Amino acid sequence: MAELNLSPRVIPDRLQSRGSRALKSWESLLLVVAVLIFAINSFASPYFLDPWNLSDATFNFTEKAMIAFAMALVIIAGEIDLSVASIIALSSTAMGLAVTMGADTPMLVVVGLGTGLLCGAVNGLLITGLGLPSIVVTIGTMSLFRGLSFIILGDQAYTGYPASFAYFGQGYVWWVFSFEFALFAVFAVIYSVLLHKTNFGRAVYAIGNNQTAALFSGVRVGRVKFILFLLTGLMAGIASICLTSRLGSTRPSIALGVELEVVTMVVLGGVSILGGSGTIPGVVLAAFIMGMVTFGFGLLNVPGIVMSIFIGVLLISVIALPILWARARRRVAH
Amino acid sequence: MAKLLKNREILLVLAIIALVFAIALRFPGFVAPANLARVYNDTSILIILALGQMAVILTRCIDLSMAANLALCGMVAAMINAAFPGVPIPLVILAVVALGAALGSINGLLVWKLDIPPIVVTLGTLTIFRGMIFLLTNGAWINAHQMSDAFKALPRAPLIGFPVLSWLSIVAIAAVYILMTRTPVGRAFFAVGGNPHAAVYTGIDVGRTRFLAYCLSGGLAGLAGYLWVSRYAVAYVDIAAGFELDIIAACVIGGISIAGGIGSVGGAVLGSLFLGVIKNALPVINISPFAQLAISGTVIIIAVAVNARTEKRKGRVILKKAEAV
Amino acid sequence: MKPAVALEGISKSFPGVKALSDVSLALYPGSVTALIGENGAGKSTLVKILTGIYQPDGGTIRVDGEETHFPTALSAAHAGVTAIHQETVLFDELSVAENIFLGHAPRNRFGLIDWKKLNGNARDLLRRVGAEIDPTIRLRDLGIANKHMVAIARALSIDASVVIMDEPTAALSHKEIHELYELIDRLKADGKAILFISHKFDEIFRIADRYTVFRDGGMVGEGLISDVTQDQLVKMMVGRDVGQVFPKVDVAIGEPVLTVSGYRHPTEFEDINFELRRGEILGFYGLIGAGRSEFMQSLIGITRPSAGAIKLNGDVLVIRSPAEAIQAGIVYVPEERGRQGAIIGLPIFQNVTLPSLQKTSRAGFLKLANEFALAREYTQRLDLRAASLDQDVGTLSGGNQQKVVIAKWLATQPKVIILDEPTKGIDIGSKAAVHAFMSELAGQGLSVIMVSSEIPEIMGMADRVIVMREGRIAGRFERSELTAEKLVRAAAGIAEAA
Amino acid sequence: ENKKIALVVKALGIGFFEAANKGAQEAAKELGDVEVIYTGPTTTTAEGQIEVINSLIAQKVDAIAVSANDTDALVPALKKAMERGIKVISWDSGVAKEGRLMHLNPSSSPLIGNMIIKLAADQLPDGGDVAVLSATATSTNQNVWIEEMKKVQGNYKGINVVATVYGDDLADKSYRETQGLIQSYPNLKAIIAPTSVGIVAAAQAVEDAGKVGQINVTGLGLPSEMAGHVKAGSSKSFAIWNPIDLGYSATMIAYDLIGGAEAKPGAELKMGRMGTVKLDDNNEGAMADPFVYDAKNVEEFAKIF
Ligand SMILES: Nc1ncnc2c1ncn2[C@@H]1O[C@H](COP(=O)(O)OP(=O)(O)OP(=O)(O)O)[C@@H](O)[C@H]1O
Ligand SMILES: Nc1ncnc2c1ncn2[C@@H]1O[C@H](COP(=O)(O)OP(=O)(O)OP(=O)(O)O)[C@@H](O)[C@H]1O
Ligand SMILES: [Mg+2]
Ligand SMILES: [Mg+2]
Repeated sequence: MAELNLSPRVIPDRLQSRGSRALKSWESLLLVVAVLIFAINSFASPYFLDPWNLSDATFNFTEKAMIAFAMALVIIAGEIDLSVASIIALSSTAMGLAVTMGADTPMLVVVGLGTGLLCGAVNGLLITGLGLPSIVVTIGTMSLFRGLSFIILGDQAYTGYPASFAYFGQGYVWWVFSFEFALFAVFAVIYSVLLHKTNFGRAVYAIGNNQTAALFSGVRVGRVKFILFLLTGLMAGIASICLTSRLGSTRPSIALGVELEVVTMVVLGGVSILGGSGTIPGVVLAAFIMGMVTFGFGLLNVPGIVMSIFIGVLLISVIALPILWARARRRVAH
Repeated sequence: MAKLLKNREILLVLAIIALVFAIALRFPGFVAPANLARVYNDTSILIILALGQMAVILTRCIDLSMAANLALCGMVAAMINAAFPGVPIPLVILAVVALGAALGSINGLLVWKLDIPPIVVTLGTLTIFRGMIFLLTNGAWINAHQMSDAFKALPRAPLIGFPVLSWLSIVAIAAVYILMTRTPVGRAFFAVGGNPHAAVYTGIDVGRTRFLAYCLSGGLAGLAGYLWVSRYAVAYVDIAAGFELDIIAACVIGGISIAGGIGSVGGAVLGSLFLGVIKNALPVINISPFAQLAISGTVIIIAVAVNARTEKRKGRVILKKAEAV
Repeated sequence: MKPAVALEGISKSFPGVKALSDVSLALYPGSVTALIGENGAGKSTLVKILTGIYQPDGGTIRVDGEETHFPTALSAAHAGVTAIHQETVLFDELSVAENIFLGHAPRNRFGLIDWKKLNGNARDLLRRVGAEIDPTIRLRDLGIANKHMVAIARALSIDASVVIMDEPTAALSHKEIHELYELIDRLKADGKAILFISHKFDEIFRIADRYTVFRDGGMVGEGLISDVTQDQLVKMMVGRDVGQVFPKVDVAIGEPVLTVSGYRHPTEFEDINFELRRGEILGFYGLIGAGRSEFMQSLIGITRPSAGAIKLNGDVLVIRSPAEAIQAGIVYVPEERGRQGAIIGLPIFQNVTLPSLQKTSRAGFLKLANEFALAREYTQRLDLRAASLDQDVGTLSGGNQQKVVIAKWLATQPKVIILDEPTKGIDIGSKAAVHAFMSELAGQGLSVIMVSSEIPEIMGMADRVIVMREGRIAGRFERSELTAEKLVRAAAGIAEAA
Repeated sequence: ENKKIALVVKALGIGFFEAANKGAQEAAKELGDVEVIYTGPTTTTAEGQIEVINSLIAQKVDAIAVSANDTDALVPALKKAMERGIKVISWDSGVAKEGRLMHLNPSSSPLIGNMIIKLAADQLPDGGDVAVLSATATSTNQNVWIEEMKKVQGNYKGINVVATVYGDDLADKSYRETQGLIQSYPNLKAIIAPTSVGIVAAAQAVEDAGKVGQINVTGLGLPSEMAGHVKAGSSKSFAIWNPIDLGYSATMIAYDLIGGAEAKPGAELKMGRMGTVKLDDNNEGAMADPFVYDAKNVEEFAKIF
């Protein structure tokens, strides 16, 4: 060996320190945006800086953000799940049906999670088993799942959830910290560890960047993707439990249009819609930003559609600005 | 005929015919020529939109903002008409087609010049366009009595047996067909979606081609905006909300690959007709309104599964023996 | 003589790399200039600048003495520069004819594309390059060699005075290569200026008139081919002596490790039986499309065979996925580096450790320090050239990417390694390093299957050779009885001269 | 210090609610010390209304008067509002009893149910097939009205309700559903659409199908939106209560409650120029009878709402 490598070159591990890279990252940009919005909100409305109001405001994003964590993984792996809102509806319907059959709270949780997992499994099977594109499959199951709850419920509503069931969407763990918020925080940690610190997370990135090469490298691509769709199903089930508990009732139109908000949150969080890159802390920040924007505008009684314009502009500009900035710098450098 | 249609399209034609006859078993009136013409007319707007979406999807992009673009253009058409009833309708149409193309070009520019992924761009402009309608009108509706009779009459006016609406969609089909098969731009749509990397080496400007596809989809959305508003004689913020998914579904059913590069005008038209037949048939054959959503979901899933099957690579055959079989 | 194209003082940088610095190159009508250099020397970058795909940071391009700019690929074509690029850049879903004429299709008097004329012209061109292909079928239905012939036809569809060929023979087999040589001779006779890039020296000495050598983005030598020897060229390229390209060491061959019996697939291959022994390098030769890769991939569970059995060290193995194959100790280094090998977008170290994560991690949790250590060890042994291990593999040159890919599978410490065209597109220095490493591994008792379409490589490295043709084994040869002629005859199915 | 009363509607931009807002502003002017916050989601969803209600709670408004998108789903949010001392009433489309102090019906549901079928029957002395085009399958008030209508159906001899379809308050869907009805029931004589979006679309579809004179479209609609169709003849008559009065009354009741009035069965709450409303056992009260519009008066009201 030795005589062949006359000058074996030593390749350094890294050129940039982790700190300097973090500073230039998407997350730090989002952090700046979040702080700015927080400051503007505090100025704009006297009601903003009130612990209970802030606590109420977290309900704007906690359910969506929990789904967004799983969705982030799905999108990083190069897929998408547009059926999450419909899974919420179907889970909620299943729980309502269970109530009419006399289920108690623990049973309801099992039904809600089970339905979510089942829907996730259906998506997963169609996508990994038959090899169909996820965007189309989940557009289909989006209609199918919600359609099923329409068939089950029709023009009826399920109410009469047991009193103890109300805890998931209306209960508080400690002081102003709601059960939902605590759940959100726990999942933020779990998903950060899962994506950034485990072999599974590495496999997700590898699949998102080059699925075929990942397969050849011994990544069980089908299994990983199937698990990812199970996870979005599960998280939609959890969100469904929270939302149903918060509303105290079920109608088939529950959570209409939530899938686009979840995807927006994920993309705003810096996850590349093309797959292969993104982080959970980014998604957490994006959740806070979207929640604060919604709440801040709400306090000023600005119509919801104006908030969505703002989110739309934010989405595009947060992605466009760094590109324009880099371009301008290159021009100056020349 | 067989040359015009690919395998997958023949399959779709057969599926549509089977579907129509199945419906006719329960409701014979459905196959009456007048009724079929009515179903076609009802599907015309979807066809026009699907043609635009097809061009965009072919270039490996997607336009989620089409329905919002339609709504904005429709509202502007209605506002022009309400404020200046004297403006000739063709001029109004021209104006909204131009407006639609301009809105589409915003998508196109963001995709071209800033390289932002199409799904993100159009997700953003989807909310922005709808919001703009709200800002324009403060949420107010424009109702039938505020529109001039000429404005409302055009799409319904009969012309050689069919309403103008149907004819407009036929013209759009023919124009897009020629564009896609006989012009360099049309072929560039296929090339850019099939292999964007190779397109650069071929001297095709990938970004510019995508930009043109978005202008086309925008312009068609503008046209559809006028047609929608005049046909239903009402304009408000939420018209055609969620319709973007129908448009994409029509394309997918028509065998246009979401990964770009594969698809045809025939496919887009047939996919739209398939959806149109189902939508029109469900109410008349007394299927519970609650089952409609689940049925269209199932249809979409079956359609992709079938398409994937017919598209599945035959596989390269190496053994001489196997080749003969 | 006046050059048809002259480049002067061309520079080009990518973020973190200076790909070309102040290089000059002249191409003369009726003459073939060979451009040689290590992987990453900047050859393909120069081609892309000449064809308007990249814009140089500085320097001038002169066509027929006049300074020009090529802002797009189209403008270069208009100026009479055409190229067969290193990667086949074609469209699977379009017809063969359209692939050839996309962007400059013949039009009728309404300005619409004239399909009839287009198909006719395509048929003529294909005949000219010696490929019998129906121009109306879809490109995806062609074999890889025929696809490359289409790329060549496309390059010739533009009436150009300068023809560039970036490793044109890498994807071609014997027969097509000879057709290509003849074509180049004809082009030369027509007075075209030709730039020919290759890592194969026999080719260069066969067809080139002049040479230019690049090293690390700069020009280090040029002149007439008749004035140099291969060793001189290699020394210019690498900056040192390479030593032996085929450092085959004799290893005591041990007991059978892998036994394959009765392997078959309904359409791809059948009746594959062989044994692989400890310490052995078993060569698989064949023409492109003979089914070698297809078969190898079935060994690791990518495609499922319809019948057949594998034994590893005497135990029957059932492998359903690459993950199981890696676990069992059989690894496959794929031939399509870009699609199957490198994971562009992930850093070098993560590429290397992906199949070995079980080893570097603890209880499913990543251990970065272990990963860096493993990646460092294997990339240095293969003499990788990179700025850091944290760099995206996508920013490496093709050859260096190949080294990362090989390192990736070696790092799993397999019992059997299958290398599919392991040195395709890599330079002579790296080739020597890979071959030496292969020898060393065999010496340590690893068993190697080497799929290669290069006769010198097969002859230089293999202990035994199996030749495949049309999905079947067409010949078995011991090292002692190996000749190039026997290999070619078996692969092409020509009977031994009586 | 001004009292803040929030008028929460099903969705912004709907003519009916814009008119109600006019009435609310009129009440505010009359009362002097009241600021009306007119708000609501952009689409008719319960979740959207909950977000709006949460931000109103945060602003510590004095009263919320809501026209609900969902009877039950708003209850937890409104309960929270009441716990924080906000007076909550519902109007037009109600919420379940636990979620509000009282509910103001525009009219009584039996009266409306009777009115819509009577409008159809009046034009059909010999009876015939009629169909119902409703809003979404989940809208509370439409379902109650249709139920009430079916109870009194027997009083109208020969009137045969053949189908109920849902246009989801979307113009295109309602249009298509109407086309379906015309197709499936060749003997259809009338379409009852107790929704302002549906009735317009149905009238348009009847005109486009050339069935003016054969099929009469009736139900609940806004004069401004229906004037054209009355003129075209596709609708002979329709009914609606006056939304201006409704917004006015809701604001007045909320003010009365802020002032200390108690909402309990039998109580009478003040509604300014509209008089008083008497609460039943469910704490519900009815404002007034629906009002019928036809060719004689529709033009005049079209200018107002
Ligand atoms: N798009 C790019 N972005 C960043 N770096 C690049 C890019 N293209 C090429 N390079 C770098 O430029 C250098 C020259 O690469 P080039 O592809 O020209 O090499 P080459 O001589 O063709 O090598 P090979 O023989 O492997 O094909 C390499 O260091 C490579 O990493
Ligand atoms: N018709 C084709 N379409 C797509 N890819 C092809 C085609 N023909 C060959 N290839 C490519 O070439 C490879 C050839 O593999 P195969 O097993 O058939 O032959 P081989 O003997 O290994 O030849 P090679 O020298 O190309 O490796 C395939 O893996 C594939 O990537
Ligand atoms: Mg190269
Ligand atoms: Mg091979």
